[in-house]
Amino acid sequence: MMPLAAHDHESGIRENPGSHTHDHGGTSDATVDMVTTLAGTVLPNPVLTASGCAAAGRELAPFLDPAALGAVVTKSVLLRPRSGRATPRMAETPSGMLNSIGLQGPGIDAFLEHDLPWLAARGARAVVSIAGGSVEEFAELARRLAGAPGLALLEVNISCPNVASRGQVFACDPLAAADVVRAVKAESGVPVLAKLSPDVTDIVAIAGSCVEAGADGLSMINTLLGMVIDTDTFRPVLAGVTGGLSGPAIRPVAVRCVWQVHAALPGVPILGMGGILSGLDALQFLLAGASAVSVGTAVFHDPSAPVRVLAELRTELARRGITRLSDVVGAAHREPHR
Amino acid sequence: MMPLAAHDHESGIRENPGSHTHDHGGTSDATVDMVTTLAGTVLPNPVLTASGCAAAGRELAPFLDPAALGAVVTKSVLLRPRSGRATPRMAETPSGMLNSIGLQGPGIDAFLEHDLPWLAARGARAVVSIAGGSVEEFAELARRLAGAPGLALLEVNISCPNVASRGQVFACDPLAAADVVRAVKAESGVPVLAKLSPDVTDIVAIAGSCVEAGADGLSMINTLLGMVIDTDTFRPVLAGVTGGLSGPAIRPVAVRCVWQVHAALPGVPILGMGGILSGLDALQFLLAGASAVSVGTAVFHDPSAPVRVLAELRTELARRGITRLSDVVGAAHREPHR
Amino acid sequence: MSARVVSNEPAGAYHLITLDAPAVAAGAEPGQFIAAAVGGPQTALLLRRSFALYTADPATGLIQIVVAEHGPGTAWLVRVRPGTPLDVVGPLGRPFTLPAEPGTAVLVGGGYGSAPLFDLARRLRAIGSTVHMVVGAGSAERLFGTADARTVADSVVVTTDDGSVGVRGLVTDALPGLLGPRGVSAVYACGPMAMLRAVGETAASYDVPCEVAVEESMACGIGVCMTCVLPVVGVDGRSRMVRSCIEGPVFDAGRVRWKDVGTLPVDVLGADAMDGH
Amino acid sequence: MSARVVSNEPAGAYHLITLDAPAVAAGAEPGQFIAAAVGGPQTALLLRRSFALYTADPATGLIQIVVAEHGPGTAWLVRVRPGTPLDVVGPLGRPFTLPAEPGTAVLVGGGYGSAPLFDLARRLRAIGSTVHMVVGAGSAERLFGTADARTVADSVVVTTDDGSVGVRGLVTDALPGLLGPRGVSAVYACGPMAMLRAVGETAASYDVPCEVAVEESMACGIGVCMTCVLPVVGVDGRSRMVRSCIEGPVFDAGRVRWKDVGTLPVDVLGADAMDGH
Ligand SMILES: Cc1cc2nc3c(=O)[nH]c(=O)nc-3n(C[C@H](O)[C@H](O)[C@H](O)COP(=O)(O)OP(=O)(O)OC[C@H]3O[C@@H](n4cnc5c(N)ncnc54)[C@H](O)[C@@H]3O)c2cc1C
Ligand SMILES: Cc1cc2nc3c(=O)[nH]c(=O)nc-3n(C[C@H](O)[C@H](O)[C@H](O)COP(=O)(O)OP(=O)(O)OC[C@H]3O[C@@H](n4cnc5c(N)ncnc54)[C@H](O)[C@@H]3O)c2cc1C
Ligand SMILES: Cc1cc2nc3c(=O)[nH]c(=O)nc-3n(C[C@H](O)[C@H](O)[C@H](O)COP(=O)(O)O)c2cc1C
Ligand SMILES: Cc1cc2nc3c(=O)[nH]c(=O)nc-3n(C[C@H](O)[C@H](O)[C@H](O)COP(=O)(O)O)c2cc1C
Ligand code: FES
Ligand code: FES
Repeated sequence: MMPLAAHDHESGIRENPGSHTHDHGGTSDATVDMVTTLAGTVLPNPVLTASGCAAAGRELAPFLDPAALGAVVTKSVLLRPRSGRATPRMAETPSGMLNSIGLQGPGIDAFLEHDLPWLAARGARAVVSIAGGSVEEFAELARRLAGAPGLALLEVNISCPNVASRGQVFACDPLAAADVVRAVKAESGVPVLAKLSPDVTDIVAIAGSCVEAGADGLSMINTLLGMVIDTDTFRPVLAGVTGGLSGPAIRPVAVRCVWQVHAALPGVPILGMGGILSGLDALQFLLAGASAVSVGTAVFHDPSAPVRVLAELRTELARRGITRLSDVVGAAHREPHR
Repeated sequence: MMPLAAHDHESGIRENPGSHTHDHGGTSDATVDMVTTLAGTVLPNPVLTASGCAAAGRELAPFLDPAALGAVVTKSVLLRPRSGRATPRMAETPSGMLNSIGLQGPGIDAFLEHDLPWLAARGARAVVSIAGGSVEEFAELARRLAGAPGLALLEVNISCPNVASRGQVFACDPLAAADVVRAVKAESGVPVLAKLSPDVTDIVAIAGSCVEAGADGLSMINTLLGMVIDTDTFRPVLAGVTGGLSGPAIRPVAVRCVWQVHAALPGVPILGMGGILSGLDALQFLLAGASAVSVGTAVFHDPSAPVRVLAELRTELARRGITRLSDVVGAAHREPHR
Repeated sequence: MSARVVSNEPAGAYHLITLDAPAVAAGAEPGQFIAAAVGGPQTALLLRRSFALYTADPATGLIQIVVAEHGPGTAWLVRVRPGTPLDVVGPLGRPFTLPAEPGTAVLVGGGYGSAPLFDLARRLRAIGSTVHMVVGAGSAERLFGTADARTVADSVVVTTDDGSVGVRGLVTDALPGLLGPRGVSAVYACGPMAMLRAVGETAASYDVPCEVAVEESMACGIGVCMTCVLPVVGVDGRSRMVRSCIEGPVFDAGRVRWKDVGTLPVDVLGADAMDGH
Repeated sequence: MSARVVSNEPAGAYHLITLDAPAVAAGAEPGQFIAAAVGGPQTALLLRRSFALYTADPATGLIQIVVAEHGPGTAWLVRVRPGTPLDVVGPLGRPFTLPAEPGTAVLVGGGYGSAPLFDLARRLRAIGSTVHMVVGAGSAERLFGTADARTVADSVVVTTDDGSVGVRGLVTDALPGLLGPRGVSAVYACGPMAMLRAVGETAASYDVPCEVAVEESMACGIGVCMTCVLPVVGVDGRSRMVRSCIEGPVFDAGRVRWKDVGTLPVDVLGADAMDGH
């Protein structure tokens, strides 16, 4: 590893045109081995989409080749078709946005019939995100998905409210989170990632609980709970009152979560996300301990963001003389060798 | 109350020049009664500084008259002088910043000798923020401050780590938070605000615990724990590794916290803060349930921000036909009258 | 996609912005829109802003949009100087449907909503249709394209709410006179949602098919985020929350459940699954 | 405070930006700085950027700064067009101390760090002092103000690390020749921290007082945030973490604990209170 002395930047919204003109004479892009292993699954590269920010991949096809990504993470699917909430469903916030979609989707039957086969036919690896209101729903979804062609991993979105437990979110309770993971693991033929919420007092405790219950890895972070009030109507902007905050605004929180969990559970694979806009943003997550990253809200700013982030990451690694992506995973926890 | 139909905006970094040109023919600025009551203390207006973002007021004197504000909230003071942490102590992030100052300050003796008298001499109301590593330190600080001229309220910064409890932050544990509040209340001659951290699973539980222990009101929010990694050195940017995220990036989280606590505990006075840059931002917090607001990081962008926010707030209220500030406090929780 | 601002000039209450954007100009059809990144390289404004294409010329590679200043994004855009690079994505969305046979069309535009109708009028006339236009707004300076209208349409009615120009009243006031006598084969409309609803209802009462281009708040503009939905009745009679960015912005007016926009009707597909969580 | 960009021109590796800012120009003294808001009205860059004043003319109301492109804020600034409003706060910080009596001063500037020294040279000469300047940089294009130097100083030495212009070597290599023979009464320096340290140590070895203008990362620039500290020995012999924005940026070089910058020395006031929390 050869960190450079020169100064680079995490991105605001877009890379600034002037900051990367200098060449540091590192290795050429092509020689960087971008292969990563996420929860035992080998991926050609570490850049994925984020659940809910790429639908089931098809809408992105005009802008990128889904097979060129590490994997496509699909919008969380539920057992039944869901309408989602009333509108307005979003509000822009400084360097971020709130969403309150309410998990609109076609349900698992339509997903298995139309969406997953489309991804498989394109040669894309699918990380299928599942969500439910009860442990049984999660288990049933895992059962339905078992053996489906194209399925690489399951991502368990435990950030939805637990119907049985006064609406408390699974991911906020170590026991409820573990129950879901255990039930999904019992049914799943592929590795399982538990997706964690940052809105907890101790994310390491939730992480540990999921791992103990059998999670093969962790995805983090989901959105932060936020709210905007309309200063003309004097009422909440979102029909759902509160919504999930995403985008660059939350990146420092996301990097911190990945760092904390990797420090406490260094052997546990992490899919990192939260505000990634550029290759250098992705690099921060890898250095903090993520084996791969999801690019979410950035897609709304730039539909080709995931492939751009991948290309930028490759270039930045090459500039730093890195030949294997896996060498940087967790590197921020190690004292630099001089 | 007469909410307008016209569209206004929460601010990015600065008000955009074109968005408020239309006149709505509301009442003129001068007729808005800006007086507010915070935890039983009457303040001439609802705009305060935020702890740690205004030192003890003196450095702001070239830019604003401290007596023109609702109050000056001073940097958290501890018993002994403190050096704070090594540098770097800050990192800019999208629409925000991280800080890891480590509560640098002169200690309570110097504060009582130099800082509080200066504020009192200027006719400014002081909300003195206190911090400690143990319940006894907090109690001792309250004792030392009791009866000091100029002191209007105490703000108890329970977001520092509890030395006795493996470094866990007081504000993350309802019992530890309550212990501090109870001890401070027993010594304090003025109303006590407990300052809460958003980094908890259930902020309403912490709020309730503090109120039960005697808090006269709540300040929220303190910063979110965040981190930035230097993509050249491959190490955390901050000497303190993690730091507190503040600024507009966190505003939606802050508004949500105020909203949740006001919904659960409508009688409890709230000092709201987190990313306020403009009068309309301040209005969001008032509508969510805050009786007053603190302007923090905005001061770094604009040293006169607190007085500007106050002027903008007055103008925006007048434009909306509001004659009494107190009418908007918590208004977002009520169905609009038509 | 990188475009460049060629000119940016006031046009009544709006700004007419011309962009050099060959890739957009190449494939654009009337009713489609572009999504522009706003605020410059260090912007805190994460989301793109959508604008209907007013013109798109594949020959010159130029496109034009008409921008009303509204919030911070449009405030930035109306001040952007010629020469500035502008990042745009497009053309996006479903365009207006051109008829297989020539006929008589009534095109109704409200405010800047008239912008996409002039290219539509040209295309309709090119296939031999007769085009009548109604261009309306609150007041004179909020009208857009009345001069254009006269060059592309067989007849033009201008309305303003305050009567400052043209006929005093709403665009819908002009419809009975057009739809009644003339054997109109289609109505096309673009403008504020309340106007679209009224136009759609009027067209329905005369049994004339009507297409409208709606305007819903959009986060992505490309169909991946599900923010831009409205309740629309499908061919199967089932209502669904439908994405206006990719399945619209042009809809059959008769299928949009206007009075339920902004709510979650209980009979919409999957509304029953919303209980509890 | 609102200023306006009058011109923005390349100057070697830097940009020379002239601002119309009468309120700043009125009271400025050499060694003081301004803090500029960057990124435009919708910026995600919350913090101001600090720049030493190169010139400040109360008569015209103009000030000048010399900007090196570094990160996103300076990347924006070096591209800002004449006519653009720029929000600046200043003058800020403690200026260089002018002597009560005329004497002989050596002014040492590294890179853009030479910028504040020319006005200082003028002031020193105005009170009758003799001024020798050393202007250095890594390479020719990173030198700033060598032509100015010749007009404001009695002698000038130019150094570059690569020898592309002037003497090959570091600015400190030129100091013995100046400090040895000439009875110098003060050294003033501005530039990278490593250079300041070396200049300070050299001056000390010749027993000449030395003032340096340091550059620490600043969040507020006005003394309220405590981010910009460095360990400095006080008159009482006690070391403290001192704010470089308001108690600096000019310090007595002998009081700065150079090797401890970026650390928390155990003997600094209040370091003992850092245990545990
Ligand atoms: C298909 C389509 C075509 C449009 N065509 C035009 C046009 O030709 N001319 C024109 O002036 N405007 C048009 N609009 C509206 C324009 O997109 C909004 O006025 C603009 O996005 C507002 O951005 P802002 O930053 O000024 O306001 P803000 O209210 O601050 O915007 C905040 C967020 O809400 C979204 N938003 C706010 N209002 C609207 C809206 N009415 N529609 C969609 N998104 C909104 C913005 O995109 C942004 O993400 C169109 C909208 C759509 C969906
Ligand atoms: C008193 C003083 C005088 C200065 N004079 C000049 C000058 O005359 N010419 C010039 O080109 N530069 C000068 N600098 C340095 C200049 O402030 C930084 O290069 C600039 O802030 C970097 O901003 P950025 O957005 O390009 O980089 P980033 O690294 O993205 O900036 C991120 C944050 O860190 C801060 N920061 C980063 N580097 C520095 C630094 N070296 N010093 C202070 N803050 C920093 C920024 O202010 C910002 O808040 C001076 C700094 C100080 C403190
Ligand atoms: C519009 C939208 C919809 C989302 N839907 C889901 C979802 O269905 N399931 C899920 O696990 N996360 C969902 N997320 C969260 C993202 O996957 C991601 O965790 C979060 O947005 C942080 O990453 P980002 O800042 O890159 O977007 C959604 C985010 C957005 C913005
Ligand atoms: C540099 C800095 C120092 C701070 N120091 C303190 C402190 O000493 N005590 C405290 O209670 N909060 C402190 N805070 C938190 C602020 O008071 C405030 O709660 C938080 O920054 C959110 O508000 P803002 O976004 O307006 O800054 C500090 C914040 C910053 C940015
Ligand atoms: S705007 Fe994202 S789906 Fe339509
Ligand atoms: S920069 Fe804030 S105290 Fe110096």
